[in-house]
Amino acid sequence: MKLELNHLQCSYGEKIIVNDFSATIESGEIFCLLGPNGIGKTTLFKTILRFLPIKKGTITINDQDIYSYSKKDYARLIGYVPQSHTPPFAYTVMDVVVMGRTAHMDAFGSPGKKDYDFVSKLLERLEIADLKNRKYTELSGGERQMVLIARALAQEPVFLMMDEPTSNLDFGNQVKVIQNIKDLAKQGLGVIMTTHSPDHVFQCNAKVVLMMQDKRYLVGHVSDILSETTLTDTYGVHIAILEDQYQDQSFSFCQPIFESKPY
Amino acid sequence: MKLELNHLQCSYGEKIIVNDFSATIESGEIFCLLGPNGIGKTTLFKTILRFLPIKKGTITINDQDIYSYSKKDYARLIGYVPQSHTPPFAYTVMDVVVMGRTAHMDAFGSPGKKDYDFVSKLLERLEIADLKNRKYTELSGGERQMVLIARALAQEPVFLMMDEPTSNLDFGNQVKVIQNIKDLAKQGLGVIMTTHSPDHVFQCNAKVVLMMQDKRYLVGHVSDILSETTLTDTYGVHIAILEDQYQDQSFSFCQPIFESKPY
Amino acid sequence: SSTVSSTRMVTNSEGVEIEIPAQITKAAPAIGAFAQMTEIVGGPGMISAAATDNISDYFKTVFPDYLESNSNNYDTGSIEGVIASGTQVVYGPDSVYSDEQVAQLDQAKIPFVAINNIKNVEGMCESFKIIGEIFGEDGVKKAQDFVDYYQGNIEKAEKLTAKVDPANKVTIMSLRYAGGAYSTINGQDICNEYFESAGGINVAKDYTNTTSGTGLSVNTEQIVAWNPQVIMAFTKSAKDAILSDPTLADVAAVKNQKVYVCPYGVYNWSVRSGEGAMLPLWLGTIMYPDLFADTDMKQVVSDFFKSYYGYDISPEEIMIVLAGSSK
Amino acid sequence: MKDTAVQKKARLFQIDWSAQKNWIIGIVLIVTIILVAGISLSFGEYSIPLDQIRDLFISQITQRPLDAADQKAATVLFLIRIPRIILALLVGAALSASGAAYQGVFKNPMVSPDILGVAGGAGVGAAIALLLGFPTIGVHLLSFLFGIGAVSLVLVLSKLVGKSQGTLLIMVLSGVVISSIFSALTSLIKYLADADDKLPEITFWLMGSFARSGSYQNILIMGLVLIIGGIPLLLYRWQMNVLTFGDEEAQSLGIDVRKTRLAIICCASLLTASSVCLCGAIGWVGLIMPHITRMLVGPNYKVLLPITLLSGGLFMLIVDNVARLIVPGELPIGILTALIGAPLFIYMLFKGRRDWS
Amino acid sequence: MKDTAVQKKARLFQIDWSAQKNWIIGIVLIVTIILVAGISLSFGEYSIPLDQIRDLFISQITQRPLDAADQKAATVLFLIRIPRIILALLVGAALSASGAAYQGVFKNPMVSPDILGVAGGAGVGAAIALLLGFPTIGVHLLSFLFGIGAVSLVLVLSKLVGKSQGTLLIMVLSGVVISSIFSALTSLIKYLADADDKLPEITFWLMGSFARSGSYQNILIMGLVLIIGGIPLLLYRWQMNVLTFGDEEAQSLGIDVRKTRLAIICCASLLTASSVCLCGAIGWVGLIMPHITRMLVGPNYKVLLPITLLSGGLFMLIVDNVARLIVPGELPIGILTALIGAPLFIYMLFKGRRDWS
Ligand SMILES: Nc1ncnc2c1ncn2[C@@H]1O[C@H](COP(=O)(O)OP(=O)(O)OP(=O)(O)O)[C@@H](O)[C@H]1O
Ligand SMILES: Nc1ncnc2c1ncn2[C@@H]1O[C@H](COP(=O)(O)OP(=O)(O)OP(=O)(O)O)[C@@H](O)[C@H]1O
Ligand SMILES: [Mg+2]
Ligand SMILES: [Mg+2]
Repeated sequence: MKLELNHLQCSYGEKIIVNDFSATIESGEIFCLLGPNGIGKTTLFKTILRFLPIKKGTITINDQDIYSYSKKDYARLIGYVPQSHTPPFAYTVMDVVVMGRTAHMDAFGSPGKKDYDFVSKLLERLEIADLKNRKYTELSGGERQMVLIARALAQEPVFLMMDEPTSNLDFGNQVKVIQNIKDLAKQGLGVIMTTHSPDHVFQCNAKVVLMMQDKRYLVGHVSDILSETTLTDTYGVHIAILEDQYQDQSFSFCQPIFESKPY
Repeated sequence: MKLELNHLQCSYGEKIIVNDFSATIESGEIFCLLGPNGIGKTTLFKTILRFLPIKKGTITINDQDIYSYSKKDYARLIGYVPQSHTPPFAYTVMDVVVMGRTAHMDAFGSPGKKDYDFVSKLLERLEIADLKNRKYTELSGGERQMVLIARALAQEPVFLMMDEPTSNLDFGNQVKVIQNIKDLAKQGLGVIMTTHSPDHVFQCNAKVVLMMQDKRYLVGHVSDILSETTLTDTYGVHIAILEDQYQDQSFSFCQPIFESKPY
Repeated sequence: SSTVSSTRMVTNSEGVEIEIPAQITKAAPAIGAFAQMTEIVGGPGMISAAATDNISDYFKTVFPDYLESNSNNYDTGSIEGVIASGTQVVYGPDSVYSDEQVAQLDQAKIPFVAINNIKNVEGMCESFKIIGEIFGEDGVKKAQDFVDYYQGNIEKAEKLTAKVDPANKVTIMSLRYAGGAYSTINGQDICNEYFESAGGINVAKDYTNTTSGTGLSVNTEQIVAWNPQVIMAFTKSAKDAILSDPTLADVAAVKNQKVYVCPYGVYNWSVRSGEGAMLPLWLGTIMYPDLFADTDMKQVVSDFFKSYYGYDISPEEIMIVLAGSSK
Repeated sequence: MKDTAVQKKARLFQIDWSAQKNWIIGIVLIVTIILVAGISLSFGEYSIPLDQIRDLFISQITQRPLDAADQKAATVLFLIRIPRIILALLVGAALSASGAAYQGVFKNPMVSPDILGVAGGAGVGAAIALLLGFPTIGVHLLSFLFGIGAVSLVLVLSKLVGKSQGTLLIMVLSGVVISSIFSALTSLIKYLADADDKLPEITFWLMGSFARSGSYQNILIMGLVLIIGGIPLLLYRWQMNVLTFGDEEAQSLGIDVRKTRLAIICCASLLTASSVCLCGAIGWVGLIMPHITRMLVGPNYKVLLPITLLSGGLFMLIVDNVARLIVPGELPIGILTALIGAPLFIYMLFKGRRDWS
Repeated sequence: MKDTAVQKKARLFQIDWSAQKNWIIGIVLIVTIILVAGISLSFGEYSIPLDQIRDLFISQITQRPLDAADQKAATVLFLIRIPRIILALLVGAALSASGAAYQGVFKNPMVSPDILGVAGGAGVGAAIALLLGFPTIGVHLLSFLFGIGAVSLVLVLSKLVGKSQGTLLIMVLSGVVISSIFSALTSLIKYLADADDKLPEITFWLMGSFARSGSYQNILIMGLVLIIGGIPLLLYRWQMNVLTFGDEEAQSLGIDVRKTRLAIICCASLLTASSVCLCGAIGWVGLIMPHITRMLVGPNYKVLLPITLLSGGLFMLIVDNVARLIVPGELPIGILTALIGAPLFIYMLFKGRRDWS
């Protein structure tokens, strides 16, 4: 499947945040949004998720306008891991993740044994099965993030949208999530994610859009887009891209260059 | 000044989270807490900040028990950047940051011109002066994080505690915050921070405690503590530590090694 | 096997005929005023259930028979209680029961006689007559007796004050007082009829055009503007408050010490109450002492209690009744 | 083949111990309700011993004619007591369920069923009807219409004002405004009412009572309402869980937030409005019973909603028994629910199981 | 030297344009209050033309004796009208300030001053005193004591229950419980009251009015209360800002959260209890005026609190004028505040400046 953004304009009311944005994401692809704080990544996300109305331009999935899908169908197309989250009532982790199955139930359905089994397996795969009966409100920030990712995966979507999925995760969990994302993409899932770490983009070897302060958007493969110049331009600090070898693999990564400025 | 934790035990009620933790942090030092999600970093923070009672052991600043300080005096000793945050009323950024000056006002004081000037300069130094009159509730996640850091600095504390200060920041802002932390430490501020990125610890060239799953705590300088073995142990994924050169500087950094596992 | 008792018909205030047992010995008046009326026209020992909240201690002193006839303290608010008390007939305003409750009474074969109009003298008299009818021939006679006395007092007061020049009629108002707030009554209230029969002019007669006549809040500025010559206070504490209120110091009634407390026997005279029958005479004595020089209120009270309550009231009690409520 | 089925069952039981716990709680509640209702039959101002009750039931079924004393007992039993018991159960269930539903929709355990002005509106309707001296059925009808009208007003207002953002807060605010206006209107009507006659009637009506509306017709109405309003709520109970995570997340999980929320609000309002119009404002049940139930079975509406129907009914029945038995005359039920419910709630708070926080 | 001072001032004005805006709003409010109060002097049932007012003031100052007609006008002007105007201003200011304070402490713009049960408690006290036929001063005193008592009960309860965690939610819950109990008690007292006599008194008293308490003694009391309760609030107004960020952050910024919160709650409760016990429950002002003011000047309590004192007073004065002049008889003030305030609030909602969301 194919998610296409054509000359998209996103805004809060009259305040235009993203202007003339075009990109195509295929299922099986990882698509990273990279850019400074406040540039409009979350806004773009919300527009794709139909939380915010489209100001101008179109978004289509399989050449069909996204607003032509029912809410439920859309939830089977696109799963979502929110950036931040205030916990409501003290549901168990199991209950929270099972909510991801909602789009696969009947209109008035509630989850059955099948759904619980599905989720149990999923939790094991994500290595958080021991959280199963914990109260969601008493989890640490990172634990919550993992639970939300599990919930989105429980949706079995075609595209998965993750707004800074790694931002509260420990290094190990970050690696696991990236690994999972790579695996999921290999299985045909399209992953759209924002991140603040160019390293993750290198690790995913992904398609990337670099959103720059002057409303330029550079879209392409990571190796074409992320260069010392573009990154330094985008973030306003001196960034070097280094390459190194470990065993047989070679890695690219970003290294900020600190200057001891006089105070 | 010196912040000492002696055989500290932290808990939620009867549920012990951190056990027998000892460390010393001097002003002018950067002290990083590194560890997996849910290991108790935030809990330790809250105990030092006197949000949670000490279960066992002691915490002293300059050999005085921390509970012997008044709230206000304590706020002048320790500034705090919270991990997550639900915005209340729609204060302007200026108002929010000026709240950091509270501990420097009289009992019934409210901020004067001096405080506003102080904050204006601070915002300029952090390069977020243009947010000054924006509504705090309408900022992006990263913008909010910067504002909270500014607020803690406005407190002019001796120690600054930051719970994942970079977690929602873009790469540029991360660099700026790390740079700021280094500069502040150079000026004599003691910085205690949690982070999920071992790279930050390398960049700060800091003292570090690695909190491991089996309740072992490794304390020492980054170069002594962070090794491929300890990190891989802590996070349960294969992590390589690489070294590289750029111009005249040499950098250490962590590189996760992905294994394509069969699904 | 059941004994088929004979029945007869009474007409309720809406003109509908209701079938009730021929001989009534257990009756349930559903409001306080009707309990008093029942004792007057039905005689002692008839009340088997009542609106217990509205039965005052002095009522129980004057009518000790009530304590026996409703020894279980059955309340008319509970249909079960009414059934348990063995009541033969219930009467009161329609509003005391929902239609469902009336249906329940109906199923229990306990007739309910609606008596709705008690807002004015005419309605009061009508109510007396209906209650009289419920108690049969004797009751009808007693009721007629009382109504004659009631209307007689009004006529007497009217006659005595008939010659007063309309321009010189005494201005009067009723004032209640609670927690700093004053309230009064306008032309809609039964008491207005008493005022007028005794030759008084109610200054608040046209105050507000609401459907209600009672309990209209009024501020002191308005009272100063009206400037009544006589004030009838609802209670002793209201009188004290009026006299000590600096904002009312310039009002004629206050300046001339013409603030009186409305008498209170089994119940307050100025609201719908059988004792209201004496109020025109009492009002006459306070507004026109000269014209009513022959009227001895102590004697009036004594006679009333003897004839209609069958109670020998002591001189001390008379003083208490005429002094009004102390609350 | 049989063996595997047994094994399967065994596994099911192993896995779902918590589900089993909830079944036990449900069954205990049902049994308690039946017991309490049975005991309630015998007590009252008109005492009917248990064996007479049995005889009366037998005669009722066999259509045997009764003597005068039995006839009276039969009236009390079949026309007063039984309708009243059933009505209390139904109303308790309705209020409690609608409270739980509102709390879910508004993501807030502090919300009571009159947050959107149902009770206020119903109060005004009833007050007007009483002021104008309508018959009982008219009072019920006008009260119901005003109750539903108030909610509609809130929904329209928040729709007009809110456009697309922050609908929930705007809705609560509109509810506060409309409630406040309606309660002022009630005060106004009370002020205009004849203090001798209408005022007490209105005042006591608003305090609530089951004595005034115990009839099979009303039970039929309330039963129908409970079916019409309650079944959609039960069907939507999983969706309620998802709604508590906020509009955006619920939408991304495939829920039509607006439609679902509107449906839930409509059903819950129907339940509240019917209860209030039949029995007056009984404020406490809808706030507290979902709370207490949540402490027992957790926040998952899949279990919470059916259990709260039972617990709400049971609570209401017990309170009404107290009202019937302890006080001569009839103490308004609204007073008692508060006076009984409050200590219960405080005890619960002390027990410290603050799962709902 | 002079030049730099001027420049400095110029710079100050440049920088603090928003501060200047707030000053302008404040001054406009004060001027409006003086104008409205002045106009209010002349109108009423007892008409006093403006020139007579002037003469009366002159005679009052020069101690010149008055003739009978003037004497009456003087009584109306000095003993009835002026005290009433001042009282309305003071009570409006008190309620509005205490509402703003509560909203800050509970981090919630939906909170009204009776969230902790002050109004409920005061109502019970007044109802008891009225039922027992206490003199006015007794009614005020008992009402005040019960109002403060209710809050204390809430604080003690939440202290006992809450231990160290989640104090705020527990406090609100306790407030709901205590409020509910007290309102049930009021109903109970109404139920026990004589329907012909005490019931209307209690009902109308609780609806609120300024007519009954305009005396210089009460003004003195209310003025003192406003000083005792209001000045600490003004002093703490910066702390209120910090408190809205939650307990932990406020503490880390150097605020003694418990002490400050307790002090603010006590002062705000004092203000509410005094207002309610003098003038009855006037529910709407404390909820809405801080809102409206927040829309005007933003959420910063440094400005919000003083301005809301003014706007609350002005609103109350206008409403009381309507009660005195436009409506026949004395319509309870609680009704009018709602009926006037609600459309105002809806208009504000429509204007869509939802800064407080
Ligand atoms: N509700 C809102 N109303 C108006 N403006 C908003 C609103 N929410 C965010 N903004 C503004 O829109 C811009 C884009 O915000 P957005 O959240 O999309 O940034 P982002 O790229 O996700 O940043 P971050 O990396 O910090 O998450 C920012 O300038 C922000 O201040
Ligand atoms: N209020 C609470 N009551 C009980 N347990 C809690 C509470 N808050 C957190 N915990 C538990 O305490 C443990 C430590 O939590 P903490 O927040 O300190 O972890 P952390 O190291 O900061 O994790 P992260 O890196 O995800 O922020 C976790 O297992 C968490 O589930
Ligand atoms: Mg974002
Ligand atoms: Mg943490």
